[in-house]
Amino acid sequence: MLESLYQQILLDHSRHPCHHGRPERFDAEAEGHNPICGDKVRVFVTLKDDGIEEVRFEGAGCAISQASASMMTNALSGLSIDDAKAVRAAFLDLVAAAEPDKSSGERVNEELRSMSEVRRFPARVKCATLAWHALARALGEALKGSGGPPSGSVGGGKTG
Amino acid sequence: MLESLYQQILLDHSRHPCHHGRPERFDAEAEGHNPICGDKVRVFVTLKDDGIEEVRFEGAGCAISQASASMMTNALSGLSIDDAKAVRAAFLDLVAAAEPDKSSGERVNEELRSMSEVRRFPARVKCATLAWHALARALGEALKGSGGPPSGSVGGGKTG
Amino acid sequence: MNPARKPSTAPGSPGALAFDPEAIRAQFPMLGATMHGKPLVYLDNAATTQRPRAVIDSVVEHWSTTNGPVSRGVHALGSLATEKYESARTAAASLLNAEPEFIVFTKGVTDGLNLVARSLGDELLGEGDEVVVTELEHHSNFLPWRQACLRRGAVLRVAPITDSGELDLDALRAMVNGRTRIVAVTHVSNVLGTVVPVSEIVSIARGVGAAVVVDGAQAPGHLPVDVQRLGCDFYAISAHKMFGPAGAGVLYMSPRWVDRLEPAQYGGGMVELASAEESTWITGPHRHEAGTPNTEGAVGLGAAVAFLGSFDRAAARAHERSLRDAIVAGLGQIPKARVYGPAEGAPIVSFGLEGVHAHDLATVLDAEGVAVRAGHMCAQPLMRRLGVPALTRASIAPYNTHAEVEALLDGVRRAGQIFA
Amino acid sequence: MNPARKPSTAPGSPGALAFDPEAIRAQFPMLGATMHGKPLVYLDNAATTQRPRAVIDSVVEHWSTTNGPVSRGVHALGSLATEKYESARTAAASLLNAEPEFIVFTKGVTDGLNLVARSLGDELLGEGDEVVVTELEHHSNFLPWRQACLRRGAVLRVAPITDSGELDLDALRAMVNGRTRIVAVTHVSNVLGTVVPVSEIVSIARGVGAAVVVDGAQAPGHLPVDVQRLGCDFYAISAHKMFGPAGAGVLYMSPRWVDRLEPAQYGGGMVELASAEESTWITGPHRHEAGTPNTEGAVGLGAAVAFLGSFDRAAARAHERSLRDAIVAGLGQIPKARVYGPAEGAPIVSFGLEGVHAHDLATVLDAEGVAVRAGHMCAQPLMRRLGVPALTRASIAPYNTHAEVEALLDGVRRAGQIFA
Ligand SMILES: Cc1ncc(COP(=O)(O)O)c(C=O)c1O
Ligand SMILES: Cc1ncc(COP(=O)(O)O)c(C=O)c1O
Repeated sequence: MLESLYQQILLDHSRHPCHHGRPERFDAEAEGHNPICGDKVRVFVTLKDDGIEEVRFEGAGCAISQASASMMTNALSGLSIDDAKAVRAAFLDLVAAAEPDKSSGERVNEELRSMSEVRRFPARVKCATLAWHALARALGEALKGSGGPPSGSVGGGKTG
Repeated sequence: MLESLYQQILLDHSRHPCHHGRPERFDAEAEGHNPICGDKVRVFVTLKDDGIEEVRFEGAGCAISQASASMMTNALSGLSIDDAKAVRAAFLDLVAAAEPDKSSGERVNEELRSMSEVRRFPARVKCATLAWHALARALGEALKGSGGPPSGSVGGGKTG
Repeated sequence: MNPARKPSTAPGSPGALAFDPEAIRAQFPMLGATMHGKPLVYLDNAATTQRPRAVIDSVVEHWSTTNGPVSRGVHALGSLATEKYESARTAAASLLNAEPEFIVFTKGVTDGLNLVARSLGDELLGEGDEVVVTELEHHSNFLPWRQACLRRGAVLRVAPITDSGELDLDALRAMVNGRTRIVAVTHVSNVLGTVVPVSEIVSIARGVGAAVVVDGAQAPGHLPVDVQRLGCDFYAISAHKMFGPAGAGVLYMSPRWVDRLEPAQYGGGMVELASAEESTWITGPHRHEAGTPNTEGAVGLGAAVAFLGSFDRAAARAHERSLRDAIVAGLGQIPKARVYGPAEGAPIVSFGLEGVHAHDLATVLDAEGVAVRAGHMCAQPLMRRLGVPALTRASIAPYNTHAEVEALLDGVRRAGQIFA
Repeated sequence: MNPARKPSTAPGSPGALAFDPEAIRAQFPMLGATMHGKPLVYLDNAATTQRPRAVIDSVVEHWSTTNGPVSRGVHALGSLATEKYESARTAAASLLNAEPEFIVFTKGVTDGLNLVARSLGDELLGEGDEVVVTELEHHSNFLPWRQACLRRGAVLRVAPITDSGELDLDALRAMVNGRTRIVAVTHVSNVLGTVVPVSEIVSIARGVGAAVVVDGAQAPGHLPVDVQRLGCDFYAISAHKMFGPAGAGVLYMSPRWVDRLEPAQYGGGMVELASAEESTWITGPHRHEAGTPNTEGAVGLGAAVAFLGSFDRAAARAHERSLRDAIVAGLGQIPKARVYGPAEGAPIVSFGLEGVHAHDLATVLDAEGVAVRAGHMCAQPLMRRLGVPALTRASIAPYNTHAEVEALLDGVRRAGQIFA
């Protein structure tokens, strides 16, 4: 079980993340923060006419959050907004739904599929989805309010 | 059981209390208040050279608190301070101690002895002892600090 | 008239015929007890209800199979505990017809109302502002507001009741004005059983932009509660008044407040960032749940909600009402007995017996195994309004029976004889 | 070195030889569980301990035989419940070597500390006054003071720790001055196991007339606690950290404070007189216990105190210490593992593994059935001081065994291999 969670591909991504680092220019950004573990990730999106040109990220955290962010940038860069949304939905279903749709595994690439084992560790699901929730917030901003931020314990604190 | 709690003598005292009403002059006084039931009793002590001249009370409340106060005034008026203390201790032991001393029943008069059944109703013990605690506070005052007020939930609130 | 002969259903409630109080009763271990050698007749349900086996078992099962740290652990056991905790939140939400993200776990109604009086009071109240409460309030929905007003220089106004024990809605309407920031009312009086028209109060308060806080302590055990339909800003309940454990309750916070109200307590589990220089709180209900949560209490609360859903509640209501009617009718036959409160209401009956102090009356009943409440019932302002130092109260749950009502009435008659 | 071969007793503690962790273990239903198909190795005791059968049974028995309204009922059942509640207070008092009248029931440490920060903070703090806390504090003993300072215009000062994780007592001494009104410290660090010299801090604080508030969350499960000897003004504990239920705790208030501190909450049970014009509160601990008390929680807490008294605690301490030493020694053999905190302390070991995030390490352990904590452990200021975002923590109870320590160390080695 452990081997299927911490597969080589996940370890590789966490050690050598793709699309890592703040780009010089970007159209949208958003931060995800998991107050429980302190993981932080900032997602940057560069748009092109027909969709996403590139997704990049920076941040620090556990292997799962870093690998998931890295795989996300690979999977979504170059996609249309609709396709990116579909991949995101399938991925979230795969790692977080109580009963994931059978087709979700087929609607994401092999890299992302390799993360499905995280569902057996409910407390780690937030790590796997951190960058994806940040992306939704960034895209919501880029698309002027389509979607909107998910509520809950990630982000949005009030200074006391 | 009920008959031995609400004996005729108790009912008589509660209806026609002895030594009832504020005296014109007195040497000490104190109030007892049970915030749970709202019972209130004010005890007045007139002293004489060798002890207590008279104990009087005023107040309103349940049959048990009124009868106990009335019986107390009967039992203690005219006693020396030391004798009054001894009767008080015996009465409290009789109605409130987990394992009352065998001699306590003998050290109080028949009227007071008739209240011993109240020990079967722990929530009512406070009613039976209300006037007696007030007396201790009044005497503590009269004797400049001998004894002192019992702490706990009776009296002594802070205005909020 | 013999109330025991009354059918245990109200006319016109067909499902009610199926209701069997004995079947409910059998689920409560405590109800088999004897007191002073007599079978316990428990009529102090407004103080605290008994806990059914399903509630007890749910907590024992949690302690034996899922006990671990909630919301903080990475490990499997932590996830199991968190799941238990959060599904109790979902259960509580369904009871009040709210979404779980608006349900804050508390210690109970007093804790919930103090939280609101502290945080909302500090946010909304300034010099000369006004808070309206009613003469029906329990101390827990009276004193927190009185003290908040004292702290903030605001004015506490107390809406009166009518002589029959109903809230005087016209008087309340006249009392609400441009300075009114908060209206805090009980849903059901714990003394008189009066059901307060919360929706009407909400529309009156909305007219001046005031927030409405509802003390729901006595409601969910007896009535269906729908916070969205009521339209209030806050609604507080205690599990122990609806067959769950003490030490557990929930506070509904409307979407307008949950994410922005300043927490009343600070500590583990509600923090985003913590430093001396800057600290921020998370959003969502956990914002208001500092410290290790009372998971066992929440589990028991969730089981109590399930228990409430396990029988025909309309039928139970009809049964409770028939018991209430029997008590009122029976007391009506007893010389010198007097019932306080409105003709219609929740199954809570407060009464007096002329010439007998409330505590003596309760003690006579106690000696017969009948447990009732006597005293000011944490409603001193109401006692003053009624002109009595104390009352005796019989409060009903679905497990009570007409035979128990008879035991109560016998005891009252007995007290009348003793003190004749 | 094989830590499993170490005897479970420390030299020089003769009674200790009799200590049998398996006999303790057998009393905990939860400890027979499996997680991810492996036997549960529960090393997250600083988050919450497990509950022994005696605690579970005490609550079930209460629900079945003595459940009723506390302190308010006239009836026999109310008296039984009150007796249970008050004898739990007596038990808690004996645990801390205090008198029952100075023991206030709370929801737990967070609730207790917030109560003090609110009531004492409002009473003692003015513009420019100072509160001293330490870098070791849990958020629950940090944020309530930070927020109290913000409210009152006071200054929060944070006493540093040494590089070895001890409180820097000289630095604290230098920080305490004529403006210091309150010193709030943890007794035992939940991250490093550091035992803070409370008595010394009390004498420093007494020198300037400051009150001392102690966060005892991690203490009574491991150490004897004597509040009179410590001399502090307030001491807060949680039942769930010492084998009792969550949602229950006590706050010791010294004689100087209990009767005069303004309550933090208002409601039923703490009132002497209540009216809009004038309201007064009773004295004694009930003054600070507004609302229906968590009687079942108190009963469980009382049973937990009895459980703590049911075995040789010195021997248990020696056993816990030998487990701690085994963990520290074992981690010392693992490349890239690093233990944080002082050489001596409570059996709480936080550690890191270079190149492996604390959460990944905890997940590898979880997959092996080993439950540990990972994260900032509600001590963000301390994490900043240690220069780490998160740590992994193994925390010990008397029911843990050397075989479990081996499982932990195996898991850490495994993580090292996976992330090599
Ligand atoms: C040192 C310390 N202080 C305070 C707390 C808070 O205790 P509780 O969550 O029981 O309120 C904890 C545990 O969470 C702790 O370990
Ligand atoms: C109407 C009402 N409000 C508030 C309360 C306080 O509830 P709790 O004691 O559960 O906090 C009660 C019961 O005691 C009540 O009946």
